[in-house]
Amino acid sequence: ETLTIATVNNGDMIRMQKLTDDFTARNPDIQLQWVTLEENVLRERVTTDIATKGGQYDVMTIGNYEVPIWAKQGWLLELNGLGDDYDVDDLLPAIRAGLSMDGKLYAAPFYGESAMIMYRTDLFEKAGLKMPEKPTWEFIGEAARKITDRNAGISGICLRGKAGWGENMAFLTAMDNSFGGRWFNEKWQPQFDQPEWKDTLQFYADLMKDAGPEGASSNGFNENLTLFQQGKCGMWIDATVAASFVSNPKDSTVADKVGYAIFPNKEGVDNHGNWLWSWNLAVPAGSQKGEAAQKFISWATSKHYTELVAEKEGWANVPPGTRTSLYKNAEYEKAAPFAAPTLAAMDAADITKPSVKPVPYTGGQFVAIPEFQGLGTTVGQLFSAVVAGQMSVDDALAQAQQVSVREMTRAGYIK
Amino acid sequence: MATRQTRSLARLMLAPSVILLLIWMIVPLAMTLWYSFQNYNLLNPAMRSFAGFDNYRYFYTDPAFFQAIANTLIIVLGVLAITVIGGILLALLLDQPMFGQGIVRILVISPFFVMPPVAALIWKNMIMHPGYGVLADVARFLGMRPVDWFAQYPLLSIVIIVAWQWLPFATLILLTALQSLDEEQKEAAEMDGANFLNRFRYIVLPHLSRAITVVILIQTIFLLAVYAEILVTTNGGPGYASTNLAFLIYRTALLSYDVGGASAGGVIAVVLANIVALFLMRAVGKNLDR
Amino acid sequence: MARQVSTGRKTVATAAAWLIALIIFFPILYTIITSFKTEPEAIAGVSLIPSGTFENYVEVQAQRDYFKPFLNSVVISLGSTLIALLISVPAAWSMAFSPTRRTKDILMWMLSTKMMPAVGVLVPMYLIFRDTGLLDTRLGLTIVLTLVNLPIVVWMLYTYFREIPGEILEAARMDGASTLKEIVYVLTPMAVPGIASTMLLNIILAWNESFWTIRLAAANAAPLTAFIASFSSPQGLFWAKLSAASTLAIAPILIMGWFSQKQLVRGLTFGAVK
Amino acid sequence: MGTIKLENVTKSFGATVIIPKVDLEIADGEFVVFVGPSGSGKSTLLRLIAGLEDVSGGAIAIDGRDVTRVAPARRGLAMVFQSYALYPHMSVFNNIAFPLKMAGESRETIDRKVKDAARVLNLTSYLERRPGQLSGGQRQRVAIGRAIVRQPTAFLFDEPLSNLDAALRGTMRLEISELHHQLKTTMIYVTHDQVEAMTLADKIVVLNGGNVEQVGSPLELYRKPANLFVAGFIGSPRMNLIEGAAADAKGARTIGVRPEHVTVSKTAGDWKGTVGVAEHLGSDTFLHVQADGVGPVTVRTDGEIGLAHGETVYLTPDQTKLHRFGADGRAL
Amino acid sequence: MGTIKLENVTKSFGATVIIPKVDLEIADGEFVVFVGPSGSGKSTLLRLIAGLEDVSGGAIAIDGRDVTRVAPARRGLAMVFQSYALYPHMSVFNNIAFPLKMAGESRETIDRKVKDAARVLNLTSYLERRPGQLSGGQRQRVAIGRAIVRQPTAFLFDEPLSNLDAALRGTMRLEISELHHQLKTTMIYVTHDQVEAMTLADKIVVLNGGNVEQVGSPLELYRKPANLFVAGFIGSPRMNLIEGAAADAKGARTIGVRPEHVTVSKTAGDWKGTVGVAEHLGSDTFLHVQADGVGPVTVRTDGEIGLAHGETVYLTPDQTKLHRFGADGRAL
Ligand SMILES: Nc1ncnc2c1ncn2[C@@H]1O[C@H](COP(=O)(O)OP(=O)(O)OP(=O)(O)O)[C@@H](O)[C@H]1O
Ligand SMILES: Nc1ncnc2c1ncn2[C@@H]1O[C@H](COP(=O)(O)OP(=O)(O)OP(=O)(O)O)[C@@H](O)[C@H]1O
Ligand SMILES: [Mg+2]
Ligand SMILES: [Mg+2]
Repeated sequence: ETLTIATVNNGDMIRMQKLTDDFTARNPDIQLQWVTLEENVLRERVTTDIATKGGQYDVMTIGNYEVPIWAKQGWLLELNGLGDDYDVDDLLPAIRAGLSMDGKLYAAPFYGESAMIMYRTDLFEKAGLKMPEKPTWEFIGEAARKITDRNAGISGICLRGKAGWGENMAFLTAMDNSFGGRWFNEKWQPQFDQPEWKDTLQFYADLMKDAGPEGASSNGFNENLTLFQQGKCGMWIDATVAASFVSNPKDSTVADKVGYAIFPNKEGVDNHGNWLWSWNLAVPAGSQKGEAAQKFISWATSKHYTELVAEKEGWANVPPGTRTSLYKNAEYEKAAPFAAPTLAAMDAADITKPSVKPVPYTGGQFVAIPEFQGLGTTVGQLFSAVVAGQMSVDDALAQAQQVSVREMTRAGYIK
Repeated sequence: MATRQTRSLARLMLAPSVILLLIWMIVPLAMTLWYSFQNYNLLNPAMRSFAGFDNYRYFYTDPAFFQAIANTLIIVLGVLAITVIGGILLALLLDQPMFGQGIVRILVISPFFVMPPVAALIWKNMIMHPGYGVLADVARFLGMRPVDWFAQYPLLSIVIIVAWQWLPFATLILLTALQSLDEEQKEAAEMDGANFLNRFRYIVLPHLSRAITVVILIQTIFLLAVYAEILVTTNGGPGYASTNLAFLIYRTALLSYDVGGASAGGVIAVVLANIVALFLMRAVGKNLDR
Repeated sequence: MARQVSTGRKTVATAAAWLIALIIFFPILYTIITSFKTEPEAIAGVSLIPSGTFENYVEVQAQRDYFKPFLNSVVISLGSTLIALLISVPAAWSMAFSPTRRTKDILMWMLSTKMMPAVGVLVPMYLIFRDTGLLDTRLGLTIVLTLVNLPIVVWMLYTYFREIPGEILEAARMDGASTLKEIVYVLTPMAVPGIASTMLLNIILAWNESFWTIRLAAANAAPLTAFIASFSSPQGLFWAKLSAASTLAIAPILIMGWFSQKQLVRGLTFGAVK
Repeated sequence: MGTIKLENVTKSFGATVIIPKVDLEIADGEFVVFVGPSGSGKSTLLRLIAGLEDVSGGAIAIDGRDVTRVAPARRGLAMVFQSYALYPHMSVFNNIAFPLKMAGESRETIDRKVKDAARVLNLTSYLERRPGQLSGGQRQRVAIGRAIVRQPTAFLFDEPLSNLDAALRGTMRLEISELHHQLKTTMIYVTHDQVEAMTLADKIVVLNGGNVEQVGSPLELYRKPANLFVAGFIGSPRMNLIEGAAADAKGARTIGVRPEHVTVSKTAGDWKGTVGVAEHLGSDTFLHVQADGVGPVTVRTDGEIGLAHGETVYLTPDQTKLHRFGADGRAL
Repeated sequence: MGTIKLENVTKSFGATVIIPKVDLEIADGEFVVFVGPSGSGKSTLLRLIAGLEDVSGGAIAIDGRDVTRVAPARRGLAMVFQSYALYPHMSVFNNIAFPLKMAGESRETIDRKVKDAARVLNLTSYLERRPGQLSGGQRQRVAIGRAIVRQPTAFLFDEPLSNLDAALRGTMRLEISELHHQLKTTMIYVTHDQVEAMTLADKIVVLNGGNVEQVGSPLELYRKPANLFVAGFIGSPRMNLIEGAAADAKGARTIGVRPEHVTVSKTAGDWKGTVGVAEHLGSDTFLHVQADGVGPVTVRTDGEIGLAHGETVYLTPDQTKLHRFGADGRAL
């Protein structure tokens, strides 16, 4: 039996591919075949395939954005054959909640992340700043401007600017949450005409202008990672997985000078963005190979796999953010200085209640409706144009409001 | 070549290509037409219903629609202008006697062999990247601020990348045409007292007109469909600054999974492409018969 | 022009041509150079001398097997080219040697089928492929590429055949050859240069086709276009690895192109001669 | 056997009538030459006989068998094209062998027949070459070789020598004549070269605008042209055609006299005239004389003649070789 | 004025010497024809004069001015190419107007001059057509038109008629001759057609392997060929060249006699022989006779001769027109 597995091309997944001998040794009758694709292409491919029931993949790597949507369509197989020793209850509750519907698990998390601030302790020290335990945006803005040293090529803060629902919109949505805003009100009316979004975007645009790096409008996670590793950013607010990269002395020039803090919030708003993301393995509903597929998923997301990675590649490289047990592991804590802040960030995230205001949707840095990919990207384009200096904040918001209304009306949310 | 028998045989031999292409054209086109009148979102199959002209209205009223059409034209015309003019100049240069002509030619045609996504990746990451790109380094070396190409000049950047890919093609066709120019004709013009510029204007350029037509025709076909370069580099932005029609459809089809809308877009694009084709044939097609 | 070209002029032409050629080739050259750098080196500013590491290639190969997609690319582009030739040789014969008033229109219509935006018909095509079991098969991709490139192939062959004097085919007819034999024994061998260059161009176009090949194939039939799609934006430093992957993806066709440059040039005349 | 008969053959391309109606009979072993001005339908007629074009009306019979609807390959004819139409990618051997191969002959037969043909045509040492490596004359021989191996009922030649230079044409002309003597196969030969037509033909067919103007042996045509067209067409330099008083005197609308049948004298003669251009070929001189009341007359004289431009001369046509034509252009 | 003088002109392509050394003087208004076998350097010489090739050595002077290093356009010559080299995308008018336009003439001047030229060449009604829509003869006239509008010091023609059919060649030949009479401009004309060379030239230059074999008027060359090469090259049919006893008898290595200078008799004569092929042209008959002890001899006789294949005849060469050549091939 051959399983065709669609995966994203990030480091953890690649590592898993290299370790599959362990799995095939245990399951000699199962062969694995990999389709590794860049995130956007992967999403596009698996979505087309599952929606048309193309049946090309037995195991799909999907985000916690897709899981509830697909599960609702009945496209995913319930994962009930993961084995007795799988220990579902060990999964982080926030993560697990995002992958379950009516108490049934439809995907198993391979790794998970939230977002937090990474900052340069040395620069902060130099500038005489001290990172508070719960920094506010006001503080972040001040600190960023203070640290910025254009002559030395140091930007006070690096933030995502590249257009895309999973790029700048992930960050901006989380930021808006922490500003007390939301995407939609209870009647699915878009909220870009509300002051929260205006504050968010204005603050963001000004900050990027004053303290952001060159070409910020095309920077995504990866570009910022590179900048930070090169020592060119004073702060960086992004996914928690980044911590393992910036603290890795092999690639990072600032590995020993990184401090971590929780996602900022606006003064008076008790919300830290609610960023929560996980890459998960799932099985299409019609699969003939459901049993073997679950065997594989069970292996790949098990504690055993974690130990396997730890043994072969060291504890710092194990996939983070899925199991409580990992954060209780002393060895991990020792190898990964970012373990505690990561766990704190994950615990703080609640995707069922992203905003302080009531919302009709779930999802932290995204809105878990099918239309969000398209809509988020379109809005992302507009906001990216603001960063690029091609559009004013007000225009961007007005247009964002307009396209959102249009899109939501077409999709039938707004009656 | 003109007996009844050969004629009917000829029809028979033409049939497979025509039939295959007909199927290739009509089946998807028919399906596209059909879908274009359906409310059909891949992610929401339950909501499928008849939509009338909603999809068309929706696509047509997309805030990016008119800009996309304008961008499509800018890309096509911009790339054509660069490749045709650049191609002529380059062909003239390569036609001169020189050392290492073979290698030069190989170097010049190489971009044609690069697959579009790779070309876009190379330009985006190696050349135009505002931080690590070669152009940024050069700018810094010259004491200037690096240009953030994809943010500041998104459409121009796309045009440059696409033109880079097609310049070799144009150069090659024009070079071949140039070499087919009758030597005696050039000599006659020389005897008639024409200097280099006049020879180019009155002899070479008219001779190239047919080849230029071919370049324009073939490239237009491919240029109307440019999308991979956009997807890899600007993703259509910032704003809609680099969204062309093909990319708009792409966005509708593979980001919103709006099959109905994308189909309507496809139908609109087919219609527009055929208008362009008709226009092209009117404008330059007669050059082909000469 | 048998007059002596002054060495001065030749030198100027040489310098100008080399300069421009190097500028045009630079992105490719720089990619190749970068592929031999270490990652930190790759972003450390322009330098044309790499440290000569092969690490990136090893890494790329470890991440994703190169040879299977390479083989797929070869099979698909060659296969589609051959099928397209088989279909279009008779068609071009009939258009070139037995033209009617509609021949030109048919030709233009064929070319216009290429103007359809592929993404607009992706879902229909996906459904057709799913139902015919062609998803993720080399056969499926071969068929698609054949159809995608057929118009260009027909057109190129047509312009080629038109340059062959009809008298020779008539001679074959007088010599007792049937139409099939006429095409097989006389026309095809005579058009070998044209057919060869048509083949080359088509192989290049097929090799580089990156919409259908990525979307209709997954694991088994995925060619190099899909290979590169798994490197385009990973996490961490990737310039050098991306360069290595890019180099691997374009190297075969680039080398083929270099070696067959002369042939290709002939083919690109598109009847522009005469 | 190789008789060919055209009955009421007509040919139109679309609405344009190219051949209004032709009847023609060609006997076995005859060497027939089609001549006529460019566009007169010579090639078309040949191609109709070959079957490369469909007739629009009428019938064609070869050896008594109606072949009007028979494919070219089945008519048993062989054709030598103006451009030779050799297969450039095949060796000389394979070029000659091609018709035999198509006929499905055995290897040995092919080998023997090709070698025989090559011997006859002096091509033995070139059998391995490609046509591109041959001279014009050799190419023409290969084309003939390809025709003779099959032992066709008849040969069709469409201006086979027109691509050659003057010297080679002379030689090849003799060779074709030689071949006809050897094979005694019917041959139809299209040319617009006077010398070829006169020296090769048993019978010349003069075409004009798709119509047959006259059929006859070369000397018949030279001596008794049936009409003005033939008179003007056959013979070089052209026959002098004179209208007006001089013609009326002979009871004809037009009289014709060939340049070689006029004698020049400085002292006396029938027509008085002034010498114009004189073309000295060494062996002959073509004298263009403006004769009073008659018009321009071309005279062919011997090589050595001492007449200057503008001199007055007297011309006397040979009365026995005078041609008279009526108002309808037909010979009287 | 239009004198052209070549002094010690040599030309090599790389290591191959094409023209070892040529000296030549052409007087104003002269019509000079270059003849010679293919590859003998006729075109090369013409192109050297035109300036389209650099000389490897020596000097070229036009009207006494040294032009060896002068660009083609500045030499004041006009050239008519073998392929005419008309500009296919321009109308006839524009083709003819092109040199004037390049010279920066005013609109009116151009218009007038082109119309004048068109009138002279009978092209008036074709001025709007493209070259592709013209017949061969018309094209040639356009090429000439393009040359004459500029009133050049001299015309250069490189085989201008070789693309035309025989009839048209005759006409065009006369037209060129006419033109020369009218314009009286120096003309250099390359051809390998006997008749053209003989009828057009004031002076013929015979080239062979890049060497000038003889220079002289057509009749000089016909009557007194300087050597075997010229003897064999000038005259048609070729001069009979006889070696052996018959030559020895005249004290020469080779003797030559032209076909038109041999008389045939059935009864008596110098050489006995057997009749081979007889080519009847109507006006003449070319008799191929195998003469005993002498070899094949071609004889040209009058139209009406009644000799059959295989018959015995006697040939008598005209002793006054016998040519004698020594062992080095030079005339004695
Ligand atoms: N396929 C065709 N369609 C229309 N007209 C044609 C076609 N082929 C020939 N013709 C016309 O038929 C006439 C006779 O042509 P044909 O080739 O038989 O002349 P020809 O006597 O062989 O002339 P030439 O000496 O120039 O070869 C010409 O006027 C020509 O234009
Ligand atoms: N560019 C060149 N390079 C080398 N050899 C050349 C070149 N051009 C001409 N030749 C050689 O010079 C010789 C003379 O050529 P040229 O064209 O002058 O002959 P020609 O007398 O005009 O012959 P034809 O009657 O065939 O036109 C030939 O042997 C030819 O091969
Ligand atoms: Mg003809
Ligand atoms: Mg020449």
